[in-house]
Formats: sequence, structure tokens, C-alpha cells
Amino acid sequence: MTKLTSGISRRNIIKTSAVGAGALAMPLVFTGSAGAYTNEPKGSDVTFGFNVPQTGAYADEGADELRAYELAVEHINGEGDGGMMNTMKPLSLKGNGVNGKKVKYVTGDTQTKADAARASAKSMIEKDGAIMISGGSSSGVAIAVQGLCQDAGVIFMAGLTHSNDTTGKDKKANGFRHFFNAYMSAAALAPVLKSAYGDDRNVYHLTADYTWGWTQEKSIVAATEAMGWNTVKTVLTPLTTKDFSSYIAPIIASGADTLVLNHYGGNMINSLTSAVEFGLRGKQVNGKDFQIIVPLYSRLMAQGAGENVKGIYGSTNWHWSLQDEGSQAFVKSFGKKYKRPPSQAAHTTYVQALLYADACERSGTFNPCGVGEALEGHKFDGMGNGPTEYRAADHQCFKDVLVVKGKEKPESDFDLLEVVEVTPRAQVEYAPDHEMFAGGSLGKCNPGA
Amino acid sequence: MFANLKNNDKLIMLGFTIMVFAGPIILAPFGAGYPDLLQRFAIFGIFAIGFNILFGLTGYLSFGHAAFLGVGSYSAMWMFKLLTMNVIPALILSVIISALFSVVIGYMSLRRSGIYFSILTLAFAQMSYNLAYSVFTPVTNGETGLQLRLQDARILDAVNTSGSLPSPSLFGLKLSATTVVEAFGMRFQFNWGFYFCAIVLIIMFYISLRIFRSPFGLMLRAVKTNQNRLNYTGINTRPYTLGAFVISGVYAGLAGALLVCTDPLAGAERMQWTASGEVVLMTILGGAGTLIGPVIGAGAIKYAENIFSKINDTVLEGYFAFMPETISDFFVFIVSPFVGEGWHLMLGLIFMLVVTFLPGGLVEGATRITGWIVSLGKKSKSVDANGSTEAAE
Amino acid sequence: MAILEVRNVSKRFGGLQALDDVNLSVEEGSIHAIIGPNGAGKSTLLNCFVGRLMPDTGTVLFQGKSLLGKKPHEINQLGVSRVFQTPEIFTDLTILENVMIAAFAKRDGAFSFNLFGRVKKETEIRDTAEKILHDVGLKEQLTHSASAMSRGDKRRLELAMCLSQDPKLLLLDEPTAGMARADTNATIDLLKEISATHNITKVIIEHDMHVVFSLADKISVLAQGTVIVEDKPENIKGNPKVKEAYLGEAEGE
Amino acid sequence: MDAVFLQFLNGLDKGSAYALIALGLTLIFGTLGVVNFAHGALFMIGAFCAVVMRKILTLESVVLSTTEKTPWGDAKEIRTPYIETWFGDVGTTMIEYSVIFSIFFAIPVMMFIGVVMERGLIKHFYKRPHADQILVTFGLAIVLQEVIKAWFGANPIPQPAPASLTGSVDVGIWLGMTAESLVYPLWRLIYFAFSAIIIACTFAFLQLTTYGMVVRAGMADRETVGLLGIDIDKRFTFMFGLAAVITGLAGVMYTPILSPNYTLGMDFLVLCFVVVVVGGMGSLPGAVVAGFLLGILQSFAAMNEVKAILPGIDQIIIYLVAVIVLMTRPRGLMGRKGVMED
Repeated sequence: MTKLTSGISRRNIIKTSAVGAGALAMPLVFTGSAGAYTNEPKGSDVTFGFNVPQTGAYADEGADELRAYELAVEHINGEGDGGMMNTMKPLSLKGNGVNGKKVKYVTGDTQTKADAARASAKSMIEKDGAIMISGGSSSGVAIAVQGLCQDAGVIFMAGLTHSNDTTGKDKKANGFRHFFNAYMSAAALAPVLKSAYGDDRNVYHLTADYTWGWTQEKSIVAATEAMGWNTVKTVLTPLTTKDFSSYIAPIIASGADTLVLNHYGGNMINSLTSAVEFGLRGKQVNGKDFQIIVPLYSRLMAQGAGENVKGIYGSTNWHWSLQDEGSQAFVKSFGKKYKRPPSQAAHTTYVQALLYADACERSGTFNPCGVGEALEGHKFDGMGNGPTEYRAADHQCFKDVLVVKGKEKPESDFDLLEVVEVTPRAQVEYAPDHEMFAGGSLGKCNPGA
Repeated sequence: MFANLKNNDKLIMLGFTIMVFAGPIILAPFGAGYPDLLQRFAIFGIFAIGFNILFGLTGYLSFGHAAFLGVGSYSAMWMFKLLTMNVIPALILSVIISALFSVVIGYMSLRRSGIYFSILTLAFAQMSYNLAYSVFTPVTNGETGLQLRLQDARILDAVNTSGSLPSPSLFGLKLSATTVVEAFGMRFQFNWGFYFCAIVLIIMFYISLRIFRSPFGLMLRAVKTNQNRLNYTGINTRPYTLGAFVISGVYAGLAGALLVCTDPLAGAERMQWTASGEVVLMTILGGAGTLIGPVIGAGAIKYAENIFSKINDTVLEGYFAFMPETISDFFVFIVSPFVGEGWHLMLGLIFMLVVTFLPGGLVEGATRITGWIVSLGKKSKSVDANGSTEAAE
Repeated sequence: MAILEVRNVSKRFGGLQALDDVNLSVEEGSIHAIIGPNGAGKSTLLNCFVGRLMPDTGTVLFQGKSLLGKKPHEINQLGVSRVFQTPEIFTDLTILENVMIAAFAKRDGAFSFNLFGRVKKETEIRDTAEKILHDVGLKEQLTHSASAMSRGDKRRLELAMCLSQDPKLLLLDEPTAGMARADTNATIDLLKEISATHNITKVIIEHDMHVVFSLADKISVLAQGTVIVEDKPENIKGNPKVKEAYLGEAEGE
Repeated sequence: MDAVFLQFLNGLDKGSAYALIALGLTLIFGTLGVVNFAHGALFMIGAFCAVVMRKILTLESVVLSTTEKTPWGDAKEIRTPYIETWFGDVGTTMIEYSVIFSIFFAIPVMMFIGVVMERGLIKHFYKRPHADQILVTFGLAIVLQEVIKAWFGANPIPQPAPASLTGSVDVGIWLGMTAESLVYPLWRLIYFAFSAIIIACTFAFLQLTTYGMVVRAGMADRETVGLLGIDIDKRFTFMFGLAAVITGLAGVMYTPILSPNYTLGMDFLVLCFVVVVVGGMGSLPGAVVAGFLLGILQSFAAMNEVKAILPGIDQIIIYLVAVIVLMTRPRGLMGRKGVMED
């Protein structure tokens, strides 16, 4: 008779025999042996957990993430055309699954709520035996789920999360982030903005009133002030705001000549629409053309804002128009299957699934500590952003950052942004103990058992 | 109506206790036998039972009960951060704070009735939510949710040197510990956290049963029927309704505290009006004013949220794999809009159907089916006779 | 001795003088009827007794204490019960529960946090309720819902609720309004029976002369907001002022 | 001072949307006595009428290019709207003015949806408790928004106003101020004027036409009107449709201000209930007054000067006003006694 224990903390194995079940006088059949770590795969396959927003305002982004995951699993299992498996260097995966096991996956709905995302991740770990969790579309969700995965003893490959905190004060040993962050956006944007708009600007910030908004505002303010721009005012806007007219109106009288919108998703679409509606873009202030900047772009946001994004600067993690070999391979593979180019969310999650699988293969185990070790300090190329490193000190991914601009003459619904500059990694790099990231510690990796 | 049945209360309690304790076994074949969902069944069961004491008995429809759930969560969390990881102080503080909170909100809201009361409670809850998400971030940690940190004081606990976060415990018994038994090709998971919640659920169910049977409960039901008559019968209805409001607020606070006992993170979303709406739906779906209805409603909704949302096309294809490919494709095509990312659609349709055809909720449905079976049993002989003649032809 | 005294009560609604310097005194143990044509101010006056309306001037004294500014439940707790024009009962509850609520109110006061008592085990309350239901002649199954009863039975039930509180003063607001003659007679008989068994002071507001003359010990006639006559029934019948008040109304109709 | 005036205009603008939605909701409540939680969904469907209209106008012919290829190697699709092929520049202009066309498109569509909703679902709930009505319409709201999500996705779909109607107007000059001191977007002024006209028409219809008078009489006493031999049910069905049209038009015209997505309905649901309750359940003028009042207060609360004194006031202003009004005026600003208090 063997027992299995699982759960959030394996340190505490309760020595209980199956009396409860035995009392029901059922003939019990026991299989399996004690796992060395949470959800150690025993059979011929291994389960990944993909936790994405399926309901709520980011459902389209979540749907694109799921498409990318499905594609990644196909490629890992040796189906399809292999996509980035053909360009990834170094590559340990053999196209026969991971460590000889076929990859299966389960999906869940984060609803873009910390609570729901944790519930969904927990069920994938506890019920479906997921060995890793990946995905998500907001920093609040990413930080909450990352904490859960640390406690549960599985690896978390964060999806879209842009807040400094994810690999800053809330970083965790079991969590890795491929996406860039607010500091990087600011560092990459600053030089481009300087050359485009000069070094004498008066900036007005509208910031979504929650943690991500705050970290981005702080990053942009620091970077722009360093190059000589003056911050006129920063104003917080409630997350639930729909009509931003009341927040846009005071900007005109403030004497500012530049507006930074620290908004994401629907907030950004609506605030930008209002700003354009109030004629800010055509205005002349202090003898300069009024300018609007959206530090974090996504293609779906650009789609929602329509005409209004034309010529507006921002940054993004990846764009399908990139001409490197890896990006081309991915776009080709994704486009063939889904008849559309992938979004940056799709790219991030696809790459993360591949990288995770590769790390498992390289370390020869699914044990989070072994996999984590294989990912820490891992340097690779051919995944669309040039040479890339997962820094060991904070599990943040370092790579080139794209500065983009709303395209003036888009050719299709997907062709809305153009890459104006690829800011090299060196320019966006920071010390792990930079003051915007200080205050947390990775802790030790937790294998669960 | 269960409430009016002259059933033996001891029998009800016994049946309820057995069902709850056997939850991990009963629900495993339905894919719901894992700790997190079981805990949610119990916790939201408590929430709905409490809500039912207000809404089911007095008829006052609150749209702001999630605020008390959130307040309970935050107070319990702060107890974990400052004092100790033992859950008892956390539960005590959350009960006190949510009671205070509900006295204030209840005192003001209960000065109005009908939809005016509903809107007042909604307004208070939305204010709490909006502020928790933004201005009160130092207390609530806003969007990210209030979580444990290694640096937290926890003055009663021994110094933590393990480098990993502590987890909530009951006098040293870790609530996260699970015993897994594999049998019949299924995994049965027995989790301490669930059993702790289950015991609280049973206690709270018992309290609710006693309230239903008490003169206090009788007065509450009289409030629902005819408040005017009650006033002229010499009853001051205000303290009764406030009492019911505070009791249900405490239930909600307790549920909130249990949420962080099983998963130590308190997010602001749990105070949003949609969360308040959810408990209304649970109660009415199960059967408002009945004893067991709210628990069933809570279970049904949490099941839909956690199980239906995970059914993607691949899973569906698995379900219909036994059919020929074209037919299974057809079924997948028909069913897939209602599960996975479409689980909200499913939920919406279920509400509409239940409210339209079963105003008494699922409990009424069960009663009707039982009645139908009984009447069928009576007729069965004649049906048999007919059946045999037909077969002979 | 007067149990209820109304002194100089006036009430004005906008341009309408509903009550104009009303004086009234109800003797303990008597059945006092207040009659008058439609719009005479009968209901307004009653609402001043029970705390629903606040007179502009004047006082209402019950056993020498003012009732003004008191809430309906406080007035009930002093010993004043009320029967409504259309029977007001708890339709979602059982017949027995209806009466038990009234009995609880009498025993436990306006509020009692009796969370863990059991209604079932309150045998004393139950016995009182059953006895009074028997007294008023309700023969229905007591555990049946009160919603399906006939209007006459609802009236009986409401009376039972009031009687279970053993009130010092019972206010009846047109107890036979809208009833057929046979039902009216039955109600008169019922009230007579109750008067025989329960010695309770009653104030009856009534439109129907037949009811009033069969029951009342004393009658006050209200017209246009003032008491025009207060006397024994036999003296009221021939009173020209009363005739004028009612005839005037008849002409008006 | 200009800043205050500007926020006042913003408030009027927000308020006109709130007033229109609340007017529709109050019409439904007043005539049918039904608490309609699917009302936000009607607003959302109205907005999507504009989306559908634009989709129809931009129906495209697809030709596979022989020379160009997509990045994944398929032949590139060359898309041209039919309307441009057929009408040339006139077609392009028609697409640009799609919001205006949408108004005429939305009227029959919303009327149809309203009537179907009332006949198909709501009428079975007249005699049911308000809680049941709330729940069933809430379920309907979820279903409607999920259907929209399934068809149009979750992402907002931009609906720009015609170029000639975007721009800004120097309102200051009209009011005798110096030039450029008070500039306001033209489309928002149009929205305000539009809603003022709709509100005026609705009141005129109810006050001046015999049809409206019968409906108002029915609102006061349904049975009596029924006894007069008038089929009041039919009129109430029409009123439900009318309410849907009013709400839908509010949505159509709002699309250039707010790119519609499927959550639009739920976003406005709570707000319009607060408006209706503050105005007083069942009071049409109350709904309009409360709509404008809340819009204006919301705009002022967003001012930096106000937020400096009361941080976070813009987060809660709507609810705070609701609490204060209900505490001091039990039935809202213009509510009648005894409505919805059971």
C-alpha cells in the first residue's frame, strides 16, 4: 500500500493511511510511488497548464496566447513545421516531446482577476497534474500566480506582465519572465523621443490608478527627466474610467506640450481617443507640436484605437514584421495554421513554452529546481529578439527592445505598428538591485516535495 | 419548501455532515474532487448561507455583500502578516471587523427598503472596491492583492529561516497538507484545509438552521411578508433586519477569512459588484429561503466556473471520440460555444432557464423530480400493463 | 375612567382641514364607535392614535400618557392593537405562526435577540395561539398557509392576532368594509362573542350604521373634521344633526 | 473659470448619455414595472448596430494577388469594399458617414429587439417578484454580451466620426469669451444636441399625443385603462421597443467617443441604475435631471483642484452622491411614494 502526498507544501507530509477510504469497504487499487516533486510525471506524457484570460476585456489577447501555446505544443511533439525549433540556438529538444514524454496541455480562464487566476492555476496543478503554469495578461495576475507557483512547487513562465515588480520586489525563484518591463520601455524610448522631439519638453502624465500604472509612470518620469524633460503634472485616473474627457480637458490649460498615457488595454484606447478628439495632436504649445506617447503598445490596442495611433511612439516586446530568421519562421508557422500574423502576446507565450521544454530536456528532469537551474543565466538566440539571456539574479529576460510607431499607411488590420528602432540590450539593462526593483528576493527554488 | 418541512433537524444535520465530509469521494468522479475547488464549495457555501439569512428570510436584496467578504479577507491577511500564521486569530479578527463594517453599512442602508436598499448596499460596496484598488493600496496592495512576505513581523511565530513563505496552519497543522489515495483509476484528495472549511461550514449551517427555527427567524420571515403588520403587532423591525444584516455580514467576513486561510492572497476584485451579484445568483439558483439551497447554488456556480471554463476543443474531442468523426465534429461544434471561453454564455442560459421554469431554484427542481418519481411509481403498474400489450402486438 | 382621551386634535393636509379641534374620551371597558360620512376624518383620527400621523395641535392620551411621537410598535407595546380595513396578515406564514408572532410580541417585547430558541418548543405560546384561534372560530388546519383563506377568515385571524396580545384597547377600522350582509352579521356575532369572553375596550370606526348600533355602548359622530355629537346609540338615532350630516352626504352623492 | 466651464460641458456630455440610458430604463420600469438588468446590454447592442452598419458598408471583394504573398507564403488577399467599386468616391463618403446611417439602421433593429425581448421573455415576468426579474434579465444580459463577444471578439472596434464632424469648435466665441479660451470637440456637441432632441421628442410624445396620454394613464393605473377597452398591453410592448430604441440610439451616437466592445453594457449597467434611483424610480424627468447632475458632478470630481482636497474622490463620486441623495430624500430626487419599496 502506497501513499501519495501533494499540495502546497510537501514539507509537511501527513502520515495518514487511507483509513477514510478503507472504511468504505472498497477494494482499493494503489498505483504510483511518492513523487520527488509536485506532479512528477509518471506515465508517457506530461501536462502543461496554460492560464489565459478567456473572458473579460483581454479575451482576444488570451485567445491569441492559446493559439501560440497550441502551436508550441505541436512543435515540441514533433508535429507541424517546427517553427522556431528550426532557428533556436542552442536547442536540446528533439521533436519527440520532452524527456521522451509527449506534451499535453490544459487550459484555464484567469478572467484577468488575481483571485480567479489563482483558482484556475490551482485546479490545473491539483486536478490536472500540470507541471508548469504559463500565461496571463496583466501584472496583478502574473504576480499572484507566480506566488502561487512558488508555494506549490511548479515553474511559472509569466505571460504578458510589464510591471517592474514581477521581477522586482515580487520576484520568485520558480518564476521566469520573457516579457520586458516598464523600466526597459522607458530606457528604450528615451533616446528615440529625444531625437524626435528634442530635449526641452513639458510632460503631462495620465496614469491608471493601480500598481502597474504607478511603476510605469515612475520609470518614464525618471528616464525623461534624465534627458532634460520637465514633468508638469502626473494625474491618476480610475481604472473604471470610460470617458476620459474630464482628465484630458485640464491638459490644455496646463502648458504641457507632451502627454504620456500610462494606460493599457481599454483605458489606453479610450484615453487616446479622447485626447485626439480634444484636438491635442494638432495643437501648438510653446512653439512646438503637441505630442502623445503611449509607452506600452500592443497590436490589439492599436487596433482598438484605430486611426488615432498613427505616428504615436511606444514600445513593444516583439513585432511580426521583424525580419530575423526566428521571427520569420514563427510568423510563417503561425500564419499557415491560423491565417493571421501572431501578436506579441502569442510570441511571448510561444517562446516561453519552447524555452521551458528545452530547459527540461537540457536538465533531463521536470523538477522545478533542475529546470530553474537550466533556465538561470541561459543564453540563446534565434527566438526573434536577437541574443537573449535569462538573468540568474532576478529571472528577468534581457534582450533588445523595440521602439515602435503607429503606422501611417497600414496595409491590413494587423499592420498597424512599424518598428522605428531596435534598442540594444546594453541600453535597457540595469543592476538587479536598482531602486525600482529593490525590496524582494527570489528565495529558494521550491520543488514542492 | 425545505424550511417548512417538519423534518427532523438532527437527520438534516447528519445527512449534511456526511455529504460534506464525503465530498472528496463523491465529487472525484465529476472532476471536482481536488482541494481548491472543494474548499471553494465550502467557503462560498458559507457565504451563500449567510446571504440567505438576510435575503431568503427578510427579502432585503443586498448587492454589496462582497464588500464584507473582502473586508474579512484583508483583516485575516493582516493577522497573518502581523501576528501569526495560526488561522484562529485571523478568523476572530475578520469576524469582528466585518461585524463592525456591516453594522455601519447596515444601519444606513436599512433606513430604506426595496431597490433603494439594494442600490445603497451596491454603492457602499463599489466605493470600498474602488478605494481598495487605488487609494487604499498601502492597506490592500491594490491590483496585485495583499500577500505574505518573508519580511512580515508575525510577532507570535518563531523566526522563519527556511527562506520560503510560511503557510496558514491550525496550531501547527498545515492547512495545505493533502493525503492522496488512488483507487479505481481515480485520485481522491483529502486536504486539511478543506476539512477545516468543512467543519466551519457545518457549524455555520447549524447556526443557520437554528436561526430558521428560532422566534428570531420567524420574525425575519414576517418582515418579508408584511413589515407594516409586524410594526402594528408591536415589533420593532429595525433591530431584527439589522441583526440579520450583521449576521450575514459576519458569514461573509468569515468566508473571506477562510479564502485567505486556504490561499493566502486577498485581491480587491472579490469586492466588486459582480462578486456581490454572484452570491445573489448562487442563493436564487439554489433556492432562496431554503436551508440547503444556497449551498447547492454555490456549488453549481463554482463548478461551472472551474470545470466548464477548462473544457477546450481538445477535451471535447476526447469526450466525443467514441463517435464517428463527422458526428463528433458536429457535436464539438455545437457544444464548444458553451464551454471553455464560452462558459459565461452557459451560465447566463442556466440562470434564465432556472429562473423562468424553477422560481424556487434547484431545490424546487429536486422536489418536483422527487414528486414526479413518486407519482410515476404509483402509476407504474398500469403503465406496465399497457407496455406488455403493446409488446405483444 | 377614560382609557383614551383625545384633546383638541387638529390636522391639516395642504388646503384641507381634515380634523378640526376633535375632543373625545373612551371609557375603559366600553365599546366606542366613531361614525361619520365619507371624508369626515375618521381614518385620519385613527391614524393619529396609532402613530402613523402626527396631529398639528392637540394631544392623544392613553391611560394618561401621550401617544404623540411614538412609533406604531411602541404604541402596540403599551396595549393598543389594531385591525385594518382590509385584513393585514402574514400571508407567507402558517395560520398558527401568524398568531404566535403576536403572542411573542406580547411576551418578549418589541425586540428580542432570541436566536437559538426553537419556535416548536414554545408550547406556552403555541397553546395560547391555538386557544384564541379556537375562540375566534377558525376551524382550518392551523399549519396551513394563511394565503389561501377567505376574506372572512382572514378577518378572524387578524382578530385572533390582536386578542392574543390581550390588549387594553382594540382599534377596529371598518371591520365589515366590503362584506356582504351575511358576513357582516357573522362579524357582528363574532365581535359580540369576543366581548363576552374578553373584556377589552374597543374603538370601532364604521360607516355601516347597522354594525354600530348592534355593538356600540357610545357613539361619536364625526363630520367635516369635528365631533358633532357624542351620545348613547339610542339617542343618536333621532338626532337631527346626525341626520343632517348623513343627508347632506346623500344629497352630495 | 474656463476650466470650470469646460468641465461643465464635459458633464453635460456625459450626462446626456446617462440621461438617455436612464430615460429608457425608466420608461420600461414605469410602464411595465419591470426591473431590466439587460438594459446595459441594449446600450451595447445599439453601439454594435453602428459596428454592423460599418461592416455592411465595408463588405469587401476579395481577390487573391498573383504577385504578392503574405509572410507565411499564401497569396495575399486584395480587399476592396464593394461600395467603393460601385460608387467610387461617393462610396468612400458613405463609409465615412456610417455612424449617421447607423441611426436609421438602429431604429428598426432596436425596436425589433425590444419587442422580441418583451414578448418572448419579459411578459412572463410581470407578476413575478422583482428579484426574479433582476435575475432573468441579468442572465439575458450575460447571454447577449457573450453572443456579441462570439461574433465580434473582445477587443474594442473603433468607429470614427465623419472627418467633417470631428475637429473642435471654439465655443468661447459664441459666449463672448476670447478666442481659443474654450474649445470643445464638435462631435460631443452634436451628441449633446442629439440627446436633447431625443429627450424632447420622448416627452412630447408622451405629453402631447393621445397614444402617449393613454400610456401615461396606463402607467398610473393599468386596470382602469384596460377596462376602457384599450389594449394597453400592445402599447406597453411598443413602449418597451421605444425604450430600446432610445437606449440603442444613445449607444450608436456614443461609438465615436467610446470604441464599443462587448463589456460596454455591464460597464454602464450599474451606473444607469444609480442614475435612475437618484432621480427616483419611475420618474422620467427625475431620470433626465439625475443623469445630467451625475455627469456634471463626475466631471468636476475629476478636476485636479478637487482631487487635491479630496484624493480619490473621482473613484467614488457617483456612489457617494447616490448615498447622500437616498439618505436625505428617501425616494430619490423626484420619486413617487410607494414605488419599488416592497
